[in-house]
Amino acid sequence: MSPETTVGPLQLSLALALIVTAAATLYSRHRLTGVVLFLVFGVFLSIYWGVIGAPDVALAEAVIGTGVTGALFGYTATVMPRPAHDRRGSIARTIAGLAGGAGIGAGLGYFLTRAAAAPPGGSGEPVGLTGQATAAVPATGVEHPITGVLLNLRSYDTLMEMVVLLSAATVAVAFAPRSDAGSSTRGGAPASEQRGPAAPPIVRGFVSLVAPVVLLFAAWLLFAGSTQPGGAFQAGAALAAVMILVQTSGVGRLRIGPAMICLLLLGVLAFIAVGLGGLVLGDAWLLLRGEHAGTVTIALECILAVTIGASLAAVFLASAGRRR
Amino acid sequence: MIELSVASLTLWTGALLTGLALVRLLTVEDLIARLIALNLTGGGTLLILVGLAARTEPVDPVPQALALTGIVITVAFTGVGLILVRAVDDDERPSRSADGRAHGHDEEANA
Amino acid sequence: MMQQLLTAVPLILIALSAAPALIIFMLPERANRTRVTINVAAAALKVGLMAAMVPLILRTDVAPELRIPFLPGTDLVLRIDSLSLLFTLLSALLWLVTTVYAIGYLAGRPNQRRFFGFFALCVTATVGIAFAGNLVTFLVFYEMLSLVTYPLVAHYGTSGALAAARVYLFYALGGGLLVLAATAWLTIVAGPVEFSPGGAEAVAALARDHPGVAIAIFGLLVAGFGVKAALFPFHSWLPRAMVAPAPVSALLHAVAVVKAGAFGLIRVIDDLYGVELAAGLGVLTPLLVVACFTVLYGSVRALLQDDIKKRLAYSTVSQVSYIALGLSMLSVVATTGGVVHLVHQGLSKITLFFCAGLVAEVWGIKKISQLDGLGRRMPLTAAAFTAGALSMIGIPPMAGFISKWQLGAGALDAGQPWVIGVLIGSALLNAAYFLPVVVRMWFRPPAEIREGPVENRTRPVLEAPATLLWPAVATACFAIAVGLFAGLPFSPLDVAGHIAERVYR
Amino acid sequence: MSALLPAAVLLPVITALACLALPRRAQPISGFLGGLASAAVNAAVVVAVTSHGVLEHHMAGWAPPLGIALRADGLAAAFVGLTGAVGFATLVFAASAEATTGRRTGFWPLAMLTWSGLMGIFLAADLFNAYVALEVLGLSAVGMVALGGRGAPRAALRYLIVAVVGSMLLLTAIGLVYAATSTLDMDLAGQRLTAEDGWLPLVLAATGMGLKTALVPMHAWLPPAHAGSPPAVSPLMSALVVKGSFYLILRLWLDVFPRNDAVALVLGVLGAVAVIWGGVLALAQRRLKRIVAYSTISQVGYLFLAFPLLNLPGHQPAMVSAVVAMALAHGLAKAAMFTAAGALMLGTGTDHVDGLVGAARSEGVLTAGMILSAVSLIGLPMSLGFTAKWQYLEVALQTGAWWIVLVLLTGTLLAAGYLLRPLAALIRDSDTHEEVGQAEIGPRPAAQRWVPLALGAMAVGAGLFTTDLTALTSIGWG
Repeated sequence: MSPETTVGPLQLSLALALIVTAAATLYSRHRLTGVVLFLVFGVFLSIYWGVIGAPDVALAEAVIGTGVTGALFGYTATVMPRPAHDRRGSIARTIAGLAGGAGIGAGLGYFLTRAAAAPPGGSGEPVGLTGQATAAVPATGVEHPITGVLLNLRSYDTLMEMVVLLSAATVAVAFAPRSDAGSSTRGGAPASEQRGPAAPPIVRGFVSLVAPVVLLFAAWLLFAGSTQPGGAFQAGAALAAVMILVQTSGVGRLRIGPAMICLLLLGVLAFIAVGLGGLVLGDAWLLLRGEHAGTVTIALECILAVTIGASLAAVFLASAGRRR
Repeated sequence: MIELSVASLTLWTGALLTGLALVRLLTVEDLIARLIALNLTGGGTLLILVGLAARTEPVDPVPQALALTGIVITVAFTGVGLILVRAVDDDERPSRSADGRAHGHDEEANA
Repeated sequence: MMQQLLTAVPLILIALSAAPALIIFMLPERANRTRVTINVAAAALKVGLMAAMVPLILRTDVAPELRIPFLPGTDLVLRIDSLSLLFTLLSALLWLVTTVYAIGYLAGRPNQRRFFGFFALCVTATVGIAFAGNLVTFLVFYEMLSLVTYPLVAHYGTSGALAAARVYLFYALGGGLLVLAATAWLTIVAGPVEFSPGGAEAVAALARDHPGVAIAIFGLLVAGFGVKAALFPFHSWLPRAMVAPAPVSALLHAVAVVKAGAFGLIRVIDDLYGVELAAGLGVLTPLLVVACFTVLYGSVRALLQDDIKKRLAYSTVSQVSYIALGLSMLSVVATTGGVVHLVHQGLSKITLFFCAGLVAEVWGIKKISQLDGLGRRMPLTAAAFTAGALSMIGIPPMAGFISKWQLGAGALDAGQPWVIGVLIGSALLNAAYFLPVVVRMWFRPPAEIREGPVENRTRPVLEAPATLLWPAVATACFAIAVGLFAGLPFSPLDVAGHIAERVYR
Repeated sequence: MSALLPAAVLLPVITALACLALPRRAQPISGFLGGLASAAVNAAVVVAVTSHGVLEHHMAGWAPPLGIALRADGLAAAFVGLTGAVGFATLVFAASAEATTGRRTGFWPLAMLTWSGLMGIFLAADLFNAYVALEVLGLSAVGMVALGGRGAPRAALRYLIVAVVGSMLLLTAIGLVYAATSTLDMDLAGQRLTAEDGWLPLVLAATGMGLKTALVPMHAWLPPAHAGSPPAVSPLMSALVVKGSFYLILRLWLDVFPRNDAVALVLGVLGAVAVIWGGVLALAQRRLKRIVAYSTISQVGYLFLAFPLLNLPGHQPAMVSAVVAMALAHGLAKAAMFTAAGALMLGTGTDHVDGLVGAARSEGVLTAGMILSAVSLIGLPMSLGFTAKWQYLEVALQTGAWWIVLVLLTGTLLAAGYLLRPLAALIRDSDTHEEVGQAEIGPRPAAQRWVPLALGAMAVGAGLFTTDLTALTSIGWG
């Protein structure tokens, strides 16, 4: 995405497609059409990220932003098919909304481009920390700069991000369907009713075929992360995708029990342990240098992937699990 | 073709997206449509973030890491949002079917 | 060693009134006996300690002082000088007497724990006001007094009591805010200012550089303190607060709350600005006019009231303005009159409120018209009431006469003879609303009164329960004694004279 | 010594993990112990800052601008201390009865995560890290609010949307600052950011944080969220969570963004409107928890009222200590008031003001707690609220900002007005011919009576330590 590369026809058309699908999603009549258009928007956005030279973000957008979020929306929209009881949404309101949105967007865009245009301090030195970051990556035991930044240079950010996921998972545990709440002993819908009507055999067959493949893909994503785009988050999301497929198709039955809660805790606990280790061995929290840094990072990524998968699955169960 | 760098195209797309989604977010009633608009705003903001910050040839890894973190945080918030939508629906659904005093109930809910 | 002991004295005295409050709040409601002993013991101890201090302070002119860092730049200063000694002695003595009275008055009624707890806190605030060494400390205890007296005024908990208490609180908080704004402004333009006899130099310097600011600050301070001193525009809360129980009306509205306002005026005029400086700025004459108007207005409104406590309340409004009147005249004698009236009015007015409480409690009499022939039924109470009334009117040898005489002489000395006209006018008005009551009590046949809420009380051999009767008689005797022995050393007049001289050093 | 800082952030997370693993019955014990340990670490941080000055810890050994630093100066230490005190007191209150933590399990882990999010914000020296910590705070706060009664999930959802939009505005601002200064560290960004680059991110960040701190035009979401949440959650929300986003805009204002008079004035005016409008709305309320929630909106107005005065370089140190004193006073007093209101609500079953008539007779200690907290909220002397208002007055009078003086005084009267109604009800005796019956309160456990009193006493007693607080706040700069 260097300043010289001018915009080719591909980027321009993708940008236009993004704007159009976004408008369509926002002003759709029914929830289902809204969700489906949202999926289309996600696909376009992932391609756009890839085209402008941010493969990691593209992968993350595809797996997390579109995959898991799409599944959450899709399932919740089907479970609660109440149509968007918006006033039939006269055309005038939609036009006004679009015009207002475009106006604000244009204003924001104008000011932002004006601010971005002025090179900092006018000096020629490159913008941002690219130079310093790429120089420091070899010391992190990982080749791929993004993973180096995420799991070493700014590993504290990633730790706090895992705490955000933990928070979401805690809310999921609190709102888990009664019978599943592992820690609470109150009675609730009998376990069998949880399974729900079994999906048609075709789907069950497909899922039992695809699940191992996706698992393999998740593992590959994890290990590729140290040298090329990939990493714990994308792998975790793929893991969550497998869990959601298994749950919805009725092939297996997941519930937020003590086992899942244990998985939820593991990731953050491991990260803090590594942090403490860094303090004890080195002299700063999360210090990870030296020859075994790479292996520790990979091990940590595995645990993180499992926790991310479990957290997203827990959120799915709490929001999409059948209650009554 | 108009002389436009990729960075400013990303910036403009992000800005337009955020504008559209924010206006819709503030006007729509349906909770799921609101969460979708929230996600779009998130996507737009991340486009702005990367568009603003990454103007070197090998895209600057730091903003990419920030964008990645942003995506994960957005999914966390969307998940919690959907759990709450479900909880709101459970609060209001039984009373509607039970004795139809959903209307009275709605006032009390958001009093 | 002597020095440490001295600096600790202010703290000991404040602790002496705050400690009973905390203990009382801890005690359960029914622990009457222990509560009574704690109250009376603490009050008596305090009076003793203050009496011991009198010769020390007056003779050796040492002023024990305690500083606690509070705000960046200004500290909490507690200092005992002769003025604070006079005011604390008065409040300690009357606290003892009123505690005895309240114990009798509230016997068998609910919420006594809350009453006596806040009662002790109120006295703590009064002592704090007396010892305050600078405006910030004064403000701290001034606002504490407003807050702590709210539950006392609202003691009965009826909607009427709560409404009156709400009005009182907002007047008091409003006054407090005015003082807060003025203090902050003064601290900025003149730096942290402390009270010193004859006025602070920083304020004098301020008055020289920009008199406008000095006048504005003076106006705010006088308005702020005027609210509690019930000066004309801000007086309406006082009659409404009569809904409180008798001991509350007696102590608070005759001694603590109203006197806090008057004491504030004394501090501002004598110890912050200095009388000459204030006269120079020309701010004293408007205050004098307001004071005179309030004196007359209070007396006229008192004339129209049929309810005993309302009449006494309006009489307080007018009497407190005598103090303001005395302060705003440029003469030693006038200042002495103002300061000594603080004590004399306190003693006389508390006697009248005690009698009003007695009459209401024993015979259920609330209106003046029902007072016919009280002399025969309750001779001692009637005698005490008469003594208090005569002192209010200013008939020799009573205490009131002494202070009014000083004020008259001061008016001549300050070259404002018209003030004497106001004094005589108000004396006549006082006579107009007090003498008929006295006449009705002694020379009218006793009106038949349907047995009020009194029948459940066994007919006492005395005319009223001892704990109610003797405090009233005691304060009446104090009022007489203070008048008779005004010439003696260490009498209130002598102490007031001592204070006034140091203001005009 | 600086290793204390990450510990202050991560210890609550470890406690949250422990609570999540245990069944609901055992959570109060582990939560209480974890809270005690976290409060001890907070105290250690405050002591360390007072004795050693500014502490800085480079995470993972990378120095800024590449790595993330955690920094604790005087300003941060004051808020860390507040979180320790109020957080621990509220956990003691929550441990007293299960009813205080809402009908669902989940209060304890979410409360500890909120604590961790707050620590993350107060100790952050990196812009994006502050954003992530703000998200931790936002999400766990939303979770806690949702644990409440019937209307709570809807209020929590509304709060979630507000929180996310606010954070996205902040994220855009961070992107702009990174574009202009190619660093995410606050101090470095502050040195490099020029005026013409700085105004847009400042506007965006101020709007975002104003939204999350419920500054007046954007305050509608707060009352349902704070009043609707369980009795143990409301104090955390009003006393601490609201302070997190305010602290962030204050930190950005002081360290990162160059002076900007227009934005300062706008924030000041909005603050003034908030003080008045919040007070008026609180006057109209009949439910105790709603009165206290609207009082938060009014008191937050005081915090933003300080910006025009913060903008003047000469008065910045004095004004910062004033703002910190006001924030701490409000934190302590509001936590006392909400815990007392929660205890009364659990006792009488209703939080309508008429339902509390005559409660003072049986619940003397609780009433004393409410009176002390009202003293500090109104700003009556001796309390920290008073000394804070005094410092505001001094700077306002020095700079001739008369409208601020007026707002401060009217605000005091308004606060007295809306706090008098519940207090009067408590004192009122209904055995007279009033129509409202006497409130019979179920026996309250000891913690529910003594925690409000302790917090109220701290709010009033802290007034005596104003000079020490000023000394603490000025460590590291000013």
